[in-house]
Amino acid sequence: MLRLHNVSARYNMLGSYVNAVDRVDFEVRKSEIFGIAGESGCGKSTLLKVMYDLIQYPLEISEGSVEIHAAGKDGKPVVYRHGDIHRSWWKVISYVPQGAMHVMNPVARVKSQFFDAISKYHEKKSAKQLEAEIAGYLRELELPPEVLQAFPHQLSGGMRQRVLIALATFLHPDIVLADEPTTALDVVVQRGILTMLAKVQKKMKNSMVIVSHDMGVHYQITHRMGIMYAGQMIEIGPTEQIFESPQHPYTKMLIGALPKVGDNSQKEGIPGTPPSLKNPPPGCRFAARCPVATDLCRAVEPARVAVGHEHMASCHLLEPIAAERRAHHG
Amino acid sequence: MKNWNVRLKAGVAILAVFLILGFVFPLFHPGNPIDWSAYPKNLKPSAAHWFGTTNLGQDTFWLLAKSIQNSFIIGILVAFFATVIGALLGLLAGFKGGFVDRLITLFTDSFIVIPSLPILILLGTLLKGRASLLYIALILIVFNWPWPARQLRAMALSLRERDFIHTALFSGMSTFSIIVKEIFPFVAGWSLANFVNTILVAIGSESGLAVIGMSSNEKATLGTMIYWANQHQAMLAGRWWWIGSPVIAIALIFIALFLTMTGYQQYSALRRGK
Amino acid sequence: MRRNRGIVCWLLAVVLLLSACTKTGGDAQPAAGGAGTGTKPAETGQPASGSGGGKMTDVGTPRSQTLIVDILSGRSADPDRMNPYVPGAVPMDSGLHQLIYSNLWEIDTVKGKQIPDLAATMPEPLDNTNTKFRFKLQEGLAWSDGVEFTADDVVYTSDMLLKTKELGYSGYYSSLVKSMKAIDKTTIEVETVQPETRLAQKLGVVIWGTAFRVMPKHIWEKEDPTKFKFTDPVGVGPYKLSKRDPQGNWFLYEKRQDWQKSDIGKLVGEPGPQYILFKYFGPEEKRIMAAISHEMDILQDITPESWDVLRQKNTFAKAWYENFPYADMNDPCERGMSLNAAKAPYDNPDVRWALTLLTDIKNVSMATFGGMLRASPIELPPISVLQDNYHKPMTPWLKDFQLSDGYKPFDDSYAKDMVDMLKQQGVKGLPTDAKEMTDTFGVGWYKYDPAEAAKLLQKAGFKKQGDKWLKPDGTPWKLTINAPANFEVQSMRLAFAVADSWRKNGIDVNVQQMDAATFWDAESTGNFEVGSYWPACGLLPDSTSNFQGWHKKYIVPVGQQAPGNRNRWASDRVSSLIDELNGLKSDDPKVIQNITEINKEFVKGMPFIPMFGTSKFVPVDTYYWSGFQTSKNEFEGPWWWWSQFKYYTPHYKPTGK
Amino acid sequence: MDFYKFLLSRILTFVLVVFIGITAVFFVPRFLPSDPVEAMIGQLTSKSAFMDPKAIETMRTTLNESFGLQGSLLQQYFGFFKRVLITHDFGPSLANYPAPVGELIGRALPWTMGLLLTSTIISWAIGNVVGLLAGFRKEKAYSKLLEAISIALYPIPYYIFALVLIMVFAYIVPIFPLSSTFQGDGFTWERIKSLVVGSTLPALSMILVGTGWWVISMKTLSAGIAEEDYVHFARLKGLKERKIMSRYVLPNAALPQVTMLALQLGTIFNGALVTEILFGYPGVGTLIYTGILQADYNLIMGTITISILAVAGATFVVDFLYPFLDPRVRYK
Repeated sequence: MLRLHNVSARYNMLGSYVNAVDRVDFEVRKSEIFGIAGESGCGKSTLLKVMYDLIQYPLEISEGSVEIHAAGKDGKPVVYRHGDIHRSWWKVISYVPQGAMHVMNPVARVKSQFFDAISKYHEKKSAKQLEAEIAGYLRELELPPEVLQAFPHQLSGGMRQRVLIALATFLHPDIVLADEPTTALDVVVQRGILTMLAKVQKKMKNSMVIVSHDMGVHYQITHRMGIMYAGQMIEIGPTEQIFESPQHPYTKMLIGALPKVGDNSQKEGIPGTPPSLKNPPPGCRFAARCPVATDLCRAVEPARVAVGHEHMASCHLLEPIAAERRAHHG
Repeated sequence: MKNWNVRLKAGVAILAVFLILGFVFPLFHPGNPIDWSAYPKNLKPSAAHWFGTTNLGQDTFWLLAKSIQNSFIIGILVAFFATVIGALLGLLAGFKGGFVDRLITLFTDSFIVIPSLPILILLGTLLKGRASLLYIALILIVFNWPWPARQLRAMALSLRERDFIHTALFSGMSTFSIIVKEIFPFVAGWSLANFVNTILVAIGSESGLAVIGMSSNEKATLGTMIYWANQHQAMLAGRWWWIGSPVIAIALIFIALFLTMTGYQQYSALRRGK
Repeated sequence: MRRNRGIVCWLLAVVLLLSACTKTGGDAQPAAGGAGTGTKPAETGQPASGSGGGKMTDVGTPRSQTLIVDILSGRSADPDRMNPYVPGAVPMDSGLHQLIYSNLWEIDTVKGKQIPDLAATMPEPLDNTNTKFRFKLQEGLAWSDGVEFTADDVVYTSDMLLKTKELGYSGYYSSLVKSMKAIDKTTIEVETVQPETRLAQKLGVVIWGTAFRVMPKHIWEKEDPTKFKFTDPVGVGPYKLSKRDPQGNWFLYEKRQDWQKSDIGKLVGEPGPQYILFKYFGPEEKRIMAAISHEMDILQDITPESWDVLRQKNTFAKAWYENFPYADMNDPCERGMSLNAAKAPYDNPDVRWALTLLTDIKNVSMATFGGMLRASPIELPPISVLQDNYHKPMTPWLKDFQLSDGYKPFDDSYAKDMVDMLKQQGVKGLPTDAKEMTDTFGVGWYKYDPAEAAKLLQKAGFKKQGDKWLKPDGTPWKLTINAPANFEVQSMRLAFAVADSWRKNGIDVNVQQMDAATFWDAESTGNFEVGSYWPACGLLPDSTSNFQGWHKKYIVPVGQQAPGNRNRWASDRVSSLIDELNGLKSDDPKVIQNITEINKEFVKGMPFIPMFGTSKFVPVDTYYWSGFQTSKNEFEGPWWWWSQFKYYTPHYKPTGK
Repeated sequence: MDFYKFLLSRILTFVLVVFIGITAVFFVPRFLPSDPVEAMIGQLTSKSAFMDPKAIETMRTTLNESFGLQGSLLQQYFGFFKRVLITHDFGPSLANYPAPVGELIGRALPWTMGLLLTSTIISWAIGNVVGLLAGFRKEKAYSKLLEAISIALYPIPYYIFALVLIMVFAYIVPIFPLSSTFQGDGFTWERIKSLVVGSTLPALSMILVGTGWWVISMKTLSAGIAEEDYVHFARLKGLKERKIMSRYVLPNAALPQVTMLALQLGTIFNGALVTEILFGYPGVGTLIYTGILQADYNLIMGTITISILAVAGATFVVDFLYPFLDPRVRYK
């Protein structure tokens, strides 16, 4: 479906580079919800831009490739590579942006903003017909059709987010990318949005990528997930496995920080901040904050190793375990 | 410096040239450049008189240097105070709302509706004593602050609706520091444009007053230089060095300010990584 | 409907253009509207193609028959208002008093005497009280609407002025004339309030025009003179108003068909131009451009710099003199610095003299008008008539004149020095012999002597600190010169030039440019220290009326409107000389003697530092018209903004271009 | 209900603004060092060298009476309001006595409005387009060229610029007449033609010089808007840049410009003066100018009051229109 081959992306900052995405390699499969987690500033959003092929100065892809495999009009498979993925926007791949408040034109009605994105795919239909369809679809997503006539500021945050999801899914794209779909919403609304996303995905059987810093979101809705740290994907695997047996110390700390039922202890964030992506340290990038880091960690970058079924992580401490497992299986 | 774009470089370079011309060069001129009959009149530009001499026997180059100095002083004084006063009042009104807003808006609007030129001429006539440049600057400030005030009030009104302002408000920040820290960065671009424009408006208004004989025509400013050149038909007589130098100076100063402003906006946009 | 109209308009325009093109090939009639035929200017549009061939003006008259004259005072705010008696400005010099209104007595500036116009004779006293006079009117004149001009019109005007207090001029007129009555159609008797020796000067023209303008009784008697606009002015002059710009930029006059019945037709002859267009082109730059492209025939009052440009770009342009100084210098008011004798330290004659000696007159002349100025050391303008009567005869006295410390300030080498200075600058065509030099640059002026000035100032209690002067009270000597803002260029520039000269000698001088209202108000109420005013006027050898105001009885405290003597300079001797003059007849030889004595008093006291006669650059374009007066053809002075303009018109002939 | 409250408060503001403005303008000229009557007497007496003091006194009284200048300042002040509010009359012009000020303004105003309103709106429109291009499509060569032209023209002093235009188009290459003569009356072809021929140069000069500020202002605004999320998202929607510019950037950036345009109407009265002087164009500018020069109180008050009313009216209208243009702003 969506495949990233060892992709690096960087920002060209007046001559120096910020390597926001570093050799990331994974795929998003058909009919799954893939989650991308990590603290802010770890490159999640950049990764999303790379997936969506939103490569604009000063962002550039320095190595690797992005591919989307989809079915064409006649049913034959079509491959879109980065650089031309934008030709498949909205039909094959669509995007739910972060910050629903600011992504809508404040002086235009919701309807016209809806039309802007999709009308070119429905040239044959009359505006009235199309509007009726949209209204019907919105009703499905529990949105009153009146929102079409409203201006963005007249809608609540949750409604705006639903409108954006509706917009992204209206054309039944194969892949939907959602950037922090629940941030800045209160818990009840969050749950509603997540339920809606899951419902839509179930119905359309398409793939979905959800980027969120909130591990709880991933736990609730994603099938597989990857953990980003300082531009790298340091662990990837089925969501259930990751939550049950996190391998990377960073992942462990992220999950450890989640509140659990019956646990009343004070949760602390992870101490320290991620390293600068301008001049990342040698060795493991997490070493400076890692409670179990060794000198090796600080000197040599760890390789990605399999730590379970479809479960991989990058950590020097895991290498022996992995080798053992390989031997065991082998 | 290394990462400056072409606009910023060009703008700063031209500005620097003018600042040196206006503030450093006059230090090396022994006499008073506005004295009449100091040199033979109507000489074309030469090695001895770089920009020639005027019909009044002044050296155009030294006169220009002094004029640039005075015009700069007026322009920057007016632009600075008008923009700062206007920005603070406008943002305060737009952000605070209620009675404060009403009062400030009333005040601003009353100033805006009065046509400034007739009043400038009137006030010029009122000046019985000495029409000092400082006084002219003061009048121009009075007539130039309401513009940014009104504009920024409108901008503050829509900014107020934004989330982060709400956040700042609930986090207990004082109005003043919200205005300075949270709102001002958003209106800084416009304020800078207004600042640059007000410099030009000030220099332009002064020369407008000069043309009708209401400035202090014995002080060297770019406006009074144009006034005297016009008085002596420099344009029709083809004395381009006389009429041309203040006009080109005004144009270049403005273009330099404009380039600096837009160049800086580009530069800082890049720095923010957008 | 509207659409059709548009199409018709288009078609009409095309047809007109076509017909214009074909006609020019045939027998063009350049003189379509010849003298006397009174062809109306093309009534409807398309002026460029109206009457076959020849260039047309933009008001639709043939250019070859239209004399185009600059309007000195600019655009009229209300071009419909022609009533000369309501207070405020009527566009008088946009042709109205030059071509339409006539006065009882006009002036011949070359001979320096008054001549009868509507009146046929000068006023004859009926007894020796000098309060009753009689004069005759011209016979056979008619108003431009055909009604006969009679003594009734004059008497009506007089009665109206005496009766209607709201009219601005009424106050002055009532203080002068008690009554006027018509003896018969052409005879009038006047009774004055005071004994008058110069009635014709007060009711007729001496300079520019006069406030007493005779109005047609048959029109005015039906109107309220305080409200009447007199939109279609009627006069005895040789032209009538034919068209005007509703915006007030131009006024087109057409020669009367019955011009024989106008004052000029009777007294001089047939005016040359069929049309005279008074037009305001805008600021000086535009007026010059218009003159260069032959769109204007007579220019008024431009700067020497503009004349330089015009001279070089239009070989048909002519000024008063062929060569330097080009300008006419016979304007009846001279320019200089007025000092307020009611304000310290200018109440001290030594201070006034010190300022005189601190004036570098040659540089001032150069800076003001490029040296094209005639200096005057006395209180009368240096025009030819007065130079012969006063300046030249007084030169020996001036040479011997001593200040209180025995210093002789006069310097008669001014003219020669100016010639040398101008020669160095490459000016050609300068006068060579002494008499010519004096005639051009004046009899001389006072020395530029800062050392002597310092002596006088120290005597007056001033101190020098560094290179700055301190007043007797120890404060720095700051001085403000009032100057006209953007009118009267010469006075304005003179103020700056004098300021420059004084400033170089340690006085902190500021020139305050003022608009007309403030400028005049400051002078008459005495709110000035030094002003670039022009209180020294004169045209006739008998300039008694010009000196009247200097009588000490007119002095009022600072802050009050002064009826005269704005410099507030009290001289017993001058006052008694004026009293004496008022009892003398104009042609009494003692008149000149007395005025000479007055001038001596002025030199001693220096309440007004006289500097230069006024140089008027009033060039003409000889491309379309010939016969203009110049120094070589001096039938009159070049006073196109005076009421005597109508006297020039018979001399002007089209060149045929 | 909110709307009526809004309306009421706006009307109140309008009245207050006009009142404060007029009061200021009423008192300022009366502190002038000159007095129209004295100035007029001064000018008359300076021409005839001297005048009998009694005659001057008579003249002063009659002039004061006809000009309505008797009584204390306060009496004159209330008299002014009484006259304007009750008889809708500004009194006679002092400099053009007895022509009523209302008539003079009435004659001049259509000219000023016609020329300046048109050219202000045209330069506003052009300036916004160029500024939008310069701010949003700054990489395009034509944007740079247009921006460069308008920025280079803007700072040239208007007097000089207009004079150069005249020299080039009426003198060196005489396409237009040196002085505009407006022919004919009413709605005729002749009149329209002379209006077009006579107004082109003045309008051109005002448009070319006037565009610059709108360019600068719009450029800054649109460059800021271009950074907004909704513009980025519009790009993600796959919209063409031109459409983003016209549908997303322009409406948002133009909002402040509309307010500015209303306020700019006041400067129309300023700009008029030089245009009128240089092009011989009729209008209010010269009227105000001569009014001030001759201390013609009634004329000054009349013209400035009209100007104040016009600008206050325009802002009033914009305040009402604003909620229609910007849905975020409500009547409150």
